[in-house]
Amino acid sequence: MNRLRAVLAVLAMLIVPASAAPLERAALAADLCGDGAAQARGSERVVQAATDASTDELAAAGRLLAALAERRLACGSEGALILDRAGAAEGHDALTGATRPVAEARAPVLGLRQRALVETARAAVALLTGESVAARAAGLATLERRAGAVPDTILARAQAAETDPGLRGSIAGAAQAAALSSPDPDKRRAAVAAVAAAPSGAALARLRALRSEPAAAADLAFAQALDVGIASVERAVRIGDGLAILYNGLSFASILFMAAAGLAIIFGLMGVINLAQGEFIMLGAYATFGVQEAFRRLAPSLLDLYLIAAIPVAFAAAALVGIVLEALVLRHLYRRPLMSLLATWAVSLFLVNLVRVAVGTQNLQFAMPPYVSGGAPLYADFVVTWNRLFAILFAAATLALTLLVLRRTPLGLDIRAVTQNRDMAACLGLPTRRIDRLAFGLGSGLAGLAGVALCPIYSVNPGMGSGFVIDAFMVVVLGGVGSLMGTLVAALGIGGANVLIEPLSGAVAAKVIVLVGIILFLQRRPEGLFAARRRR
Amino acid sequence: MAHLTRRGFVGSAALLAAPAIVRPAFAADTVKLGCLFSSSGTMANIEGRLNHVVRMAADEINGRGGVSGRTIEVLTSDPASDWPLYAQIGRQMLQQEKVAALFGCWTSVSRKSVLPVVEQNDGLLFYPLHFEGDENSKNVVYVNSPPASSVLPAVDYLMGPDGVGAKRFFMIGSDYVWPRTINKQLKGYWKSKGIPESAWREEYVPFGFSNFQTLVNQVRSFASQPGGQPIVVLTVVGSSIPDFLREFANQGIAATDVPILGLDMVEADLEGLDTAKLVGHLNCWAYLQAAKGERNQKFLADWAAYVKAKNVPFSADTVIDPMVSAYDSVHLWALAAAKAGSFAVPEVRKAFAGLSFADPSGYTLTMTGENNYVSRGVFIGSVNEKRGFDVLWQSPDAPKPVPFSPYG
Amino acid sequence: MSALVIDALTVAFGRFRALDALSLAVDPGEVRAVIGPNGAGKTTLLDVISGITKPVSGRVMLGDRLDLTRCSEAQIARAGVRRKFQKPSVFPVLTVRENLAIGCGPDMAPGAREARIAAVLGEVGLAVRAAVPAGALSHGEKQWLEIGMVLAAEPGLLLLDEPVAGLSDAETARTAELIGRLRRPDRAILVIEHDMGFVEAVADKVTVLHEGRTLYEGGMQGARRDARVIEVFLGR
Amino acid sequence: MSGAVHTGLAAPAHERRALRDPLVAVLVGLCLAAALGLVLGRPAPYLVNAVGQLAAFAILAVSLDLVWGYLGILSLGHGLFFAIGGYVCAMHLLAHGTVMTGTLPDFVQFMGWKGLPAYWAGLEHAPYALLLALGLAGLVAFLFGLVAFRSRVNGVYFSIISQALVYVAMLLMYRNDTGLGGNNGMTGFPLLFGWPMGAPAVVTGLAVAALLTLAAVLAGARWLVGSAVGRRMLACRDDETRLRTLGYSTTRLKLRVWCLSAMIAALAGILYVPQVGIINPRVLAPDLSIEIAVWVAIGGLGRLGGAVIGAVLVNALKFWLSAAMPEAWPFILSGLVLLVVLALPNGLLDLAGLRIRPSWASGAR
Repeated sequence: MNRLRAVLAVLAMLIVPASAAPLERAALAADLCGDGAAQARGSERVVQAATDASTDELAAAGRLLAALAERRLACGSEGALILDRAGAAEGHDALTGATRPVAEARAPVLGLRQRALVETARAAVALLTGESVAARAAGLATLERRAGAVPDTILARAQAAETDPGLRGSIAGAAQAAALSSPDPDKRRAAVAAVAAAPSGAALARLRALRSEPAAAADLAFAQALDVGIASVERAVRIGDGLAILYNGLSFASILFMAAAGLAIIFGLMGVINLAQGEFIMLGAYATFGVQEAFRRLAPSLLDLYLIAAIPVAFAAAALVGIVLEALVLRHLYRRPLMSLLATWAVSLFLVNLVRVAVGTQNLQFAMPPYVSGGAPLYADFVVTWNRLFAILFAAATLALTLLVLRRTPLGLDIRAVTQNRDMAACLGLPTRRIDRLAFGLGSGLAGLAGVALCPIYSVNPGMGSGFVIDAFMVVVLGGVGSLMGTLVAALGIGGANVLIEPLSGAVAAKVIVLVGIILFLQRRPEGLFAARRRR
Repeated sequence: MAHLTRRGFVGSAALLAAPAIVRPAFAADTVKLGCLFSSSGTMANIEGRLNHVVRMAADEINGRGGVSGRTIEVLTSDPASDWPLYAQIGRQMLQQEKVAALFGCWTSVSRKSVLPVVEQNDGLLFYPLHFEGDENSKNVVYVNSPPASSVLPAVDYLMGPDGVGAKRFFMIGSDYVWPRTINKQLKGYWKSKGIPESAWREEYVPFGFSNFQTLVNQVRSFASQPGGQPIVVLTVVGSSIPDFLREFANQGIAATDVPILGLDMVEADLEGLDTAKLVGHLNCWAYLQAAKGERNQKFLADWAAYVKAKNVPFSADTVIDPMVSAYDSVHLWALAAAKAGSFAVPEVRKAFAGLSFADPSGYTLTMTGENNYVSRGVFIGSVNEKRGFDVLWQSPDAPKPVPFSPYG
Repeated sequence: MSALVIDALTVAFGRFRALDALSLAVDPGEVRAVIGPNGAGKTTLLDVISGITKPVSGRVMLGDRLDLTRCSEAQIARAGVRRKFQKPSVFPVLTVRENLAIGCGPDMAPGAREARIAAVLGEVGLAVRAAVPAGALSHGEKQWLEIGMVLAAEPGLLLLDEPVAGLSDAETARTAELIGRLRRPDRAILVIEHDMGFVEAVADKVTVLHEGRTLYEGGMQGARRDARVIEVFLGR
Repeated sequence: MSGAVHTGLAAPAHERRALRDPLVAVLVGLCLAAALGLVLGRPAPYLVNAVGQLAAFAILAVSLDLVWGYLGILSLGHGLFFAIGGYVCAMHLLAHGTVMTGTLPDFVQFMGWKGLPAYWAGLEHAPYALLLALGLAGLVAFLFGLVAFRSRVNGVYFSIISQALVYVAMLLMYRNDTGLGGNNGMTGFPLLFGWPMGAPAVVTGLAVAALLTLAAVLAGARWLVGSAVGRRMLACRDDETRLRTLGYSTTRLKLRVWCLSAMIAALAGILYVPQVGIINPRVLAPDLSIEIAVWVAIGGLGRLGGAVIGAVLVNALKFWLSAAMPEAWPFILSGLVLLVVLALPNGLLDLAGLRIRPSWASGAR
């Protein structure tokens, strides 16, 4: 039954000459309010009409489509209503624009197939009527993904109307690429070059499919062009995949590094295994959430900046808790490292449950600013995701600042002196107890910073820290105690190894292989990569 | 040895002051129900809510005069996501507190842990989660659907012309029995439809896995290969769900390119996410918050009021399937006990045959005497901008449950 | 035949060379003192002989057959080498007697052991303290107990690392006398010490180490007159 | 020195130790009395089961105390050996059940296997299963210990690496393809020596077996630490280099005690699994292994009786409070740990005025 209806819809579209289809608003609204087939028919019709319809008509159709996609279209017996927001009590009539209340209306839910068609139609409308260059470019990007779904006359019209030279060039490229199956051999060859100029896995699949078609066999020059195009896209896709691996490794390594950096300082200085380090990360994330809420209340217009503003707050909050922990608990345990291990475990249990009781177990809701959400395709299939880039840059900045503190400030000098030889430093009159406390604060604060950087990447809940401790310790131990550079190298190594092994043998095996590798390495070289040998 | 938390929090001072008067009177006309849901550990966020739902349902029944003249008393506990502790506390509740029925467990492993306990003590466990099926204990009431009666209809829909005409499938699951069983049954199903093996891929990740970059890259390259519309069948659980969705959206893959069918995805998983880029992804349950009908409206209002009144530490405006299933469980038990006129497990079990309950989903739940499964409706939800799910499709009626799948 | 021959021994910690192609021979029955300023490599030398530190190159021959650089600490000890550490290293929770019993080594027959413990208790003058946990001893008592522990197995080569550090003059004199009594024709003794008077009292020959190399070897009198030695000890 | 000979001068030392540790004798007596009480008194099966589980945990704690308290090696991976015992025991129960009832375990059916895999052959015989469990635990401990002790990995490094080891094992066992039930592990044991699993006699029998084993392990461990080997263990704990330079191969000493400890932990796992009715990779979670150390520390490190008291106290509290005061339990546990670590360096035994070893004895740890 459904299939029959779909066939009929396609037939109807074939019968109605595309150029003659006026964008009848009432009919469109009725279609979009109809069943799945009608919705599909409606959005196809917008695409078909886009070549000739006036921009006003298109813009009106665009508003209807947007309302449908966002569930702001209320359908009732009196005709469709466009609401300002989903579930509003009143809206504007789709035909007259008059405001009237929503009565016994239903808001249709788009099926996935229909959603794709609506998206295409909206993209066509955006390309032709978009106010800003960005809106039009976004439309073009969507149309490029749906190669073959739009008549090339739309691209021709857009190219003619486009005022921005850059975008006009892109449109021309897209139009060229769309001509892959054109009967004109020159156009076809140009299309191959155009497709190859924007390499991706999808482009590769299209070219390969074309290569096995009879058209390619018949036209030798076209086949050659295809072979050249396929080769270049293949190379580009490989490079893109390589870049993606590099990027994934780097981003994982930066997370590992941030989780481990504070630990490296604490462990190197005091020999304390801080099992609560993961919870300091969690505290940093919760502090970030607090800053966000404060911004929401006090300065909603600056909300996007909360992540930046959270940096000092998260550092201070975690450092403060760390200093309190040091003063109340760890101070008494420096000669008993294994007991301090248990004590920090108890503290971690305490912190997790405190947050659980005080705030709840649910994931916190973050409003992600644009600079940490989404991503941009950089090359072939390699997409730079902003949240990971944020973490990488954040880790780099953390590394630079920590090195600066350790190498250039009196505190850093003291920390390094005590790390290398506690007794000697004490003899020289350094207040080792105070240095311990400040260093512990620094280490905890670094974990708090990691919490900020992780907010855009992971879900924030009371248990989020528990996953980091073992990985972080492996990084510290592998890198060599007390060596921040060692920690960095170990983080890069572990991150890279994980990402490289994962596609070959799966995520579990990758983790297992890397951990076993570390254990074996440490058996051979217990002092890690970068620690100087010490005498008994 | 054990004094479990009492419903309605009676101050211990009051208990101490007048134990002789309060307790016997209290005990004589009450019947105890036990909860095994973790409020700490890895399952706390989603499982913890169910304790409160059971209490709410019990309050509701008590408000109408209880069951056979007895007031329901709900005992809660915290097995702390520690599987042997579920068995331990379950044993304690059955043997020590003599509860009439247990309501509990989320993960398969916790159910498997309690299973021998209820079987040895001939207790009753109401299990509110959808699961891998292939199990039929007379001591467990499977309130939610086995895969053959929920997942297959949903996948069928996606493969059909009303869905996306899906031809190729990328299965990503957490590495344990539920995802693997689902995927095994799906593969059997596709084979029976003549779909070649090259049309699917299967990947498993450890629990709590969060670094999905590589896998999303793999999905992208899988999707760009020829052969028809790809979809992702997502059976990862817990914190892996939001982490996967986030990476998927950030890499710019839209539902209109590659839709995700998240089989364990609930509203709570969207809590921390920007769903504008996730609109259109799907899930599949026996209840969705957006279900139409007055019964659902009333349930949502009741829950919101309950959260407010009892200061429950969970969202007042999020209701997920297992909550409704837990609510249904209490009602099903109460109906059966009332019908049997007894709280003894064999009597209650006999009363299951022919039981029906009109639940918030809008469907009428029914049980037959054949097994302890419950007929439920099937909903397919579509992620919307407001961190919720719209009802995209729902089954015309509640299909008969199929405990043992014909496909592997 | 020498009791101990050290041949071109080099030990490095990172870029720092603690011992630099050091060679040294000790005869049986000889008491040899090794002196030198801090950081000269004295303790490192003992570490290598007792197997705690492995050299980069060179050999340490015990007798003429056994290269100690290829042995574990336990093997070295069983070959008859015993070392007294600079910081008195006794087992605090065990009694004096139990410490000595462990000092007898794993190979001694139980009957012989009891006799040996009794003998050593007398030798180091701790017989009345035999049942006291070692942790409760005074510093001097701990030093003697440790000497007793290393003596218990009747070692052929005895390594003493600053045996009188932190002791009173009277205790130092007693220790010197004790070492005098330890001297035997089949036993070589290597002493590291800062106390020149003590060294002069006990040693047959001294070796002066400086920056990992031998600066002087010979009698103590000669060392006192040697210009380089004077410069190293006094010149800074 | 051979441990059996305590003639002449060595005797007083031996006596002193025996007199100073009456706690172990008391606990052994309590175990025997409790076993008798369970048989004669017939308390509620739930209680019997709880006592049996506590005994298994106590055995586990003693095994850790042997290496941590007496050898100074804090293993954060003892859950691995416990799990080895537990898994082999579960395999035995399932194999036994398969032989007796003819139905395959559900995870085997799930994996699509036609029968039990070849390496399960013979596991239905209890003595072989026991040998396999102990042998496997010993072998794994031997291999890990060999590389770790030979390369002189000790102190916190050893702790971290052993934790990583148990973590790796957990990841592996969670994998479904590893073939031992994955996340769901193994459960649904039908029979024990042909008896139905839930029968009161079986429950009591298991609890009594656990109590008797605990008594035996305690007595054996007490004998060990009182012997010459025990003194070498203490010597090794306090100054390993010193002991080595006296001619003792500490690697061999540590390896022996380490393997023994692993086998005792496996024994605890063997006794634990039939009582709870499930084994899954959860017991390999690093948290559980830390908790074992917590029991020992709370009871009193380096005192066999302390380990038992700690394990029993913490787990009894956990059983009770996670049902009675679910919100408060984590706070109570963390508070207890901090109290012990800060104020009672020798654990709760300090409170009882039973502190034997002077405080400097524990100072190095």
